[in-house]
Amino acid sequence: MNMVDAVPLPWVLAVAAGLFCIGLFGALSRRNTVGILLGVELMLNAVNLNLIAFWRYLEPNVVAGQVFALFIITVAAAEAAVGLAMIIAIYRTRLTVNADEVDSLKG
Amino acid sequence: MNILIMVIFVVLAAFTLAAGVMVVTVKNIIHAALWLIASFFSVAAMYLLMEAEFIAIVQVLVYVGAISILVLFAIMLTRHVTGEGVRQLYKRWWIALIVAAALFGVLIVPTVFNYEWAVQPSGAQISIASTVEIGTAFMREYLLPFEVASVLLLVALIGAIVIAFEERSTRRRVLTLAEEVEQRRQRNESLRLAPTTHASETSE
Amino acid sequence: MTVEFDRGKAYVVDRGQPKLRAGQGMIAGLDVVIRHFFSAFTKKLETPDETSGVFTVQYPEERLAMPEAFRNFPILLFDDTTGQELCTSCFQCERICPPQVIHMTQAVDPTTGKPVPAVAEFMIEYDACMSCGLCAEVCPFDAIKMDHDFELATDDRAGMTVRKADLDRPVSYYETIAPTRWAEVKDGAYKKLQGNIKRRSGSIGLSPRAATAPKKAAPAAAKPAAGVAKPVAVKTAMPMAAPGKNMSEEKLARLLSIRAANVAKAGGAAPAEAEEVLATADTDDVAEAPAAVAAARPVSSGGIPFSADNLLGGVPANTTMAEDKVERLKSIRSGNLARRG
Amino acid sequence: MLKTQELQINIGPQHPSTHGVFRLVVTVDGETIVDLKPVFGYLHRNHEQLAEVSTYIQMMPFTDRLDYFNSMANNFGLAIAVEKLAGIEVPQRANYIRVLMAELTRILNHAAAVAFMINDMGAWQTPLAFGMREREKILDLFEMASGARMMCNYFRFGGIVRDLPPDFMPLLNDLMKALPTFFDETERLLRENEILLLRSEGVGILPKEVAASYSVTGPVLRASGVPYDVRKAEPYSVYNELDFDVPIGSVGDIYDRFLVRIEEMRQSYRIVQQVIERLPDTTGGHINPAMASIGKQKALKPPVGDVYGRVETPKGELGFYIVSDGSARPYRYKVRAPSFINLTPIGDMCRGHKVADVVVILGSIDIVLGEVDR
Amino acid sequence: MLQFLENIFGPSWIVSLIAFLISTTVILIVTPVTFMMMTWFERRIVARMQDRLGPNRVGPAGLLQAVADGVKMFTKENITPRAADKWVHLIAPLVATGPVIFLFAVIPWGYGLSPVDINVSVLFVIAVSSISAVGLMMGGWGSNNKFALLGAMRAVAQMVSYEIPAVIALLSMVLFTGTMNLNKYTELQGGLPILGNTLKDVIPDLGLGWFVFTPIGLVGFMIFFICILSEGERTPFDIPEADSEIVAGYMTEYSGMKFAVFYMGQFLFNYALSMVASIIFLGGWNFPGIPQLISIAPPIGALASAVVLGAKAWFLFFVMIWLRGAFPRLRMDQLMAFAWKFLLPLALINILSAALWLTIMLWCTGDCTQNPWVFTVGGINPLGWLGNSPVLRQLVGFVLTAIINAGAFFWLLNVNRRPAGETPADLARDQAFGTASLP
Repeated sequence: MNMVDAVPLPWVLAVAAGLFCIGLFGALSRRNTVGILLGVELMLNAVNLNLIAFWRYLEPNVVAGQVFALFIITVAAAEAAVGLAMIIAIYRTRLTVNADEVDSLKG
Repeated sequence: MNILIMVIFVVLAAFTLAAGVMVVTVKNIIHAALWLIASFFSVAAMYLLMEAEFIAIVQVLVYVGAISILVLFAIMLTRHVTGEGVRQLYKRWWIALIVAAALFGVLIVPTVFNYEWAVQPSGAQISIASTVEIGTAFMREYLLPFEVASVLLLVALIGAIVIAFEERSTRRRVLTLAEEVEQRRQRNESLRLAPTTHASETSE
Repeated sequence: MTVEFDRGKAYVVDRGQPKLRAGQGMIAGLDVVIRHFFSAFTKKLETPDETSGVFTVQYPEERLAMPEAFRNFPILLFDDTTGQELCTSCFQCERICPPQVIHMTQAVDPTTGKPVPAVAEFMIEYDACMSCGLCAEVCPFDAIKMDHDFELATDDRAGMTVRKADLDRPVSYYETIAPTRWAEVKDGAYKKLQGNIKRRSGSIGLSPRAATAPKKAAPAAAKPAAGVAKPVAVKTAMPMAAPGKNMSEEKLARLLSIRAANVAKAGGAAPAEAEEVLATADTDDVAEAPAAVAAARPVSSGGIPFSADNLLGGVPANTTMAEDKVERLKSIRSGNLARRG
Repeated sequence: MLKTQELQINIGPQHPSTHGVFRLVVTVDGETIVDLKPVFGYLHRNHEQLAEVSTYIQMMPFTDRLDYFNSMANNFGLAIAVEKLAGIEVPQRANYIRVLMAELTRILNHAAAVAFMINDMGAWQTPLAFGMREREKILDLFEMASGARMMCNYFRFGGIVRDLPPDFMPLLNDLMKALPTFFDETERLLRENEILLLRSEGVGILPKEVAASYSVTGPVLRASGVPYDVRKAEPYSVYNELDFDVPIGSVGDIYDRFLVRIEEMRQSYRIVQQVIERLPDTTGGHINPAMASIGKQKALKPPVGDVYGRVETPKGELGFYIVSDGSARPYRYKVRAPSFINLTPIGDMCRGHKVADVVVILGSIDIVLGEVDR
Repeated sequence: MLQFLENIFGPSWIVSLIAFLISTTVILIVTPVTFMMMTWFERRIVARMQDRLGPNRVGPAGLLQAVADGVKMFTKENITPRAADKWVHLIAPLVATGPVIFLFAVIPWGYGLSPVDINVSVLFVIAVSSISAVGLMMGGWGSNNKFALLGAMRAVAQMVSYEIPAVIALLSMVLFTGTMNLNKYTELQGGLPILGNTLKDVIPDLGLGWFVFTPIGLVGFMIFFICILSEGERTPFDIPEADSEIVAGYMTEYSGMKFAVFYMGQFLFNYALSMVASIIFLGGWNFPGIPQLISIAPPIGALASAVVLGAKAWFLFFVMIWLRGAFPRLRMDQLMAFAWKFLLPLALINILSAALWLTIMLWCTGDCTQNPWVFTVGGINPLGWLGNSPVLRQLVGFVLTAIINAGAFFWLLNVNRRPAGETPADLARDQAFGTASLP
């Protein structure tokens, strides 16, 4: 009646991998830094999906999988906060948000 | 009953991937953010399907509740520069596409499907770790990572504020009438007290 | 520092000493509101010395009594018994009216051509009148008084220019709404009326309202008729009642001409009915009616020194007034002007 | 936080909280106001030009429309000015009734002004409902005496139109019983309210010198600490026979104006009490016999010359400057409208505050557009 | 609700499907009716507070007023601003109102009448209630109107900054009771005001052991109620659609049914959160007669408990209307300063006192070798004198936490107070800089 015998594990992992690759493509191809951040968020989500799938299919009684997923969520939140703060700081000085226009290191 | 769960899983998976593709390809950055929220939702639904109740709700709380609003705020504050006209993708975006597709098709899918996972036997009634165990695990085995995570959050909090915040002094503050009158009175007083020295008129 | 005046001083308002405010002020405010809440269920506020209880007056069902001094729009009075109007068209109210909304013409004895102390055509633009009551004060013959009826809503702008036919009210009606005021001026008014009736010949001073409303009719009958008459659709029908048998020939002609003028005026507002009504009266009669009235205009004492241009120019070009009303207004004013010469 | 460029907002003529048709062009940097320019004139009815083509008595009903909240006070102003010009004596009883009506108007206006200001702060019409309830009672008294609730046209040169109707005094005595509870209730509801203190202390401060230099008058000036009241500075009518105090503020912010208005209501209540005591044994009729009939009023031809009669209306000092050339129509007729002059410092007062404060500051000055645009 | 359906029909998954369908339709019928009743109730009650009658023309005592409003909303034209982002404009009300209806899935209506019984329902309420902020943002941005965007930014900033004290207040109660399941809260709040069920055998269960009588519960309830006011945009905090400044906040460009959906979302959000508040703080469906009635005749008891819980929620809504009738509105910066400088510290201290209460309750006296809740200072057990009678511990806990909470409350008031003797210029600077967070 539960998920384990309804859907085989590789399917879930495939979906997570798909999501990961879409996120990767997003992160690599977007010019807008916020777009890149969105891509990174997708990748982190895909990783979380993997973790929960492994926890649910392989050892549901051990709680490590869920705890680790929680840590990833906190890190993702912290990373999003700092990333966006940086984007706003860059925008305030350079008046642009496109990654390729802010690649010069000089003042 | 299994077919029902399979159907639900396929629907959710399709929706998540579709939302993901939309996030990456849609022109308007605001729409991209909204599609991202949609994908967060469907991922949370998948967690529920896998009976990871606590994680699903935390995912909704953290991602949909907080991060998406953060992203929307950031887009609002920086929006008027990134007009629609600006090209959204790099000129050589297809290279990234090939890399991602290759990573997915060649590398991950074969390994995932060929490796037979030690899936626990079906029908075995194994107790699933519920919220209480997560709580106690945080306090026992994972106490150190828990503290490190909280320190990390604190640092991120302060860092974000320091980076994004502009000092109050540089912000040109408009004086209210009462303050102006007060300043004028003080200046007159100082002029009266020290008429001999040449009081340079501070530019108002 | 408080400045001393004679019989009083200037004191500084105390702003309350800075104390730890933990919401006491807000709770006191809540207490006031909750008291009103409970009293609103039990009490209804009648006399002015209460400060709580529901004070809503549900308008159509419950009505507040109008104090006697209440003034809304001016009305003309006519004596119940003789049907004679008190107004002698002395132009006093037209002169004093601040927004200049009263227009009248003096009646002329058709046989001798001399002016008669009665009013031929009386018109008040209700939409511009600001009900200040100066006309009622200044009228030497107590012919114009302020009415209490305020339910005058109408959807037709032309309807707001009220003619004598709708302005007339029997004296008994005014007596019901303002007994003490009428009692003060009653005998003076009647004495002057008797004097004027003697100098009026034939049916000059008769109020159109008196002709249609039966003598004995209680004022209430007249008032709703006036109320009912207000909406335009019915208005054109009201004077259309078949002319009474015992009316003199000449009076019938005058009545017809006034009705035709009304119809022509109302022509703009209700073309449909007007068509079939006009069919009965011959059209040329209508055309020359205003001219007849204008020609019949007598010369009377000087009015406000209108300069020709501000007067003629005074009529707003883009007015929505019905077409003939504009000419009528111009003719009356040019008539006044001519008189003043 | 961010470098924001200045934004221009129109708190436009049809904005829900401007008291009548009036526009504020506000330049805003983020949430703080950099500059503010009032734009008015939408309600101009050339009141002064109208006077030059009307006789003096015809002007009386038009003064009702100046500050349509207190028509009796406007009538009082014109009456005082013309009586000073023509040298008309006013009998004692007429003067006492005039003061009674003026002070009732002050209570009515301040009850509404305070209520509208709190309403602008966001209190959902509850203080307004209580204020309007008392206002209705006073308006019923006016209707009984003069014939109309708001457009009273009750004053004549040399007295008033008619004496008080017999059932006026009992109702007035009932009202005098209700007013103290209304004052206490408003004070308990609002005076110590923390949110009101937060929104009004230190907002829209008009220092004493600036108020005097803008020649602001009325509660706004007294709230800034200047003890100037026409009833005390140049006592007209019988104000020199009545004792009352003049409340003044210390800081000059919105909270002071609110308190000054509440105190002024209490002082007016005191005056009305004294008038009620002295009314029965006043001498003289309701109007100077020489000017008793409307005919004489109509034919009034004041001597050549000019006069400046001023009256303390609830909004401030209402002045009538009339130049007469001996004919029945004034040659020049100028109205010093207090709302118009109290409105001019709003640009300075709002600078540096938030957009939400502009509306409350406007409410605290208590203007009526009829008087501003004339 | 599901059990008795189970044994009537055949295979289990059809039954659960039908059961869930029934409970969702019940919710989807009850919530809009509650919304209509709320609008009518609010207008009548505020009218009575202002000495007037309120709507009494449409239907008996104005009851059909809400229906009339509904019909008006249906017939009003649904305009979409031309240059606006059509899709975002359309979806915004759904995203703002959907989660609110979602909330009702978890909130029990009475004894046994809980649509879904998951054991993390408090967390679920918090998570879902934070989604509607996204809807507001979409609404503001979608209508392409300068004022709407300003209003949306303000609304979201306000909701986010008031969500944190709300979450922490609820957290202190979760810590206090140990469970996150809304259905369990009522059993824990039976018995006597402070002592709860400890004297169950001596005094019959009076059903008055509400958490609001304990100092932690009182402070928690105050903070949570203030946060309900600001999340539901009720009076002291209804900045986003403050009519006096920006016309109608993020709802400016909405008309017809879209506006009605936003409006319903706001009202139901108030009702749902006041239901949660009455369950957690005001003792759910506990009332002197109810526990006995439930034990005797469960169906009647369930009905009575639904009535009692509804009465408490409506009383909280009455208090919201009462506040709306009496208070002016806070300014945006004062509102934020109040949340961050007063509510948040108070909530944190409240968690501290909740933890203290727990240590006192669970402190081990006598021989407690492996019990974690003990440490000995220099060989002696500092709280040894507590003995093991729960009543003494509860009283000691009550006194200690009361001192801490009261002290924190007044200390915070003092810290935020404006310094005395300020000159006009300082007063003006406080207002301009927004440092005056309390008078």
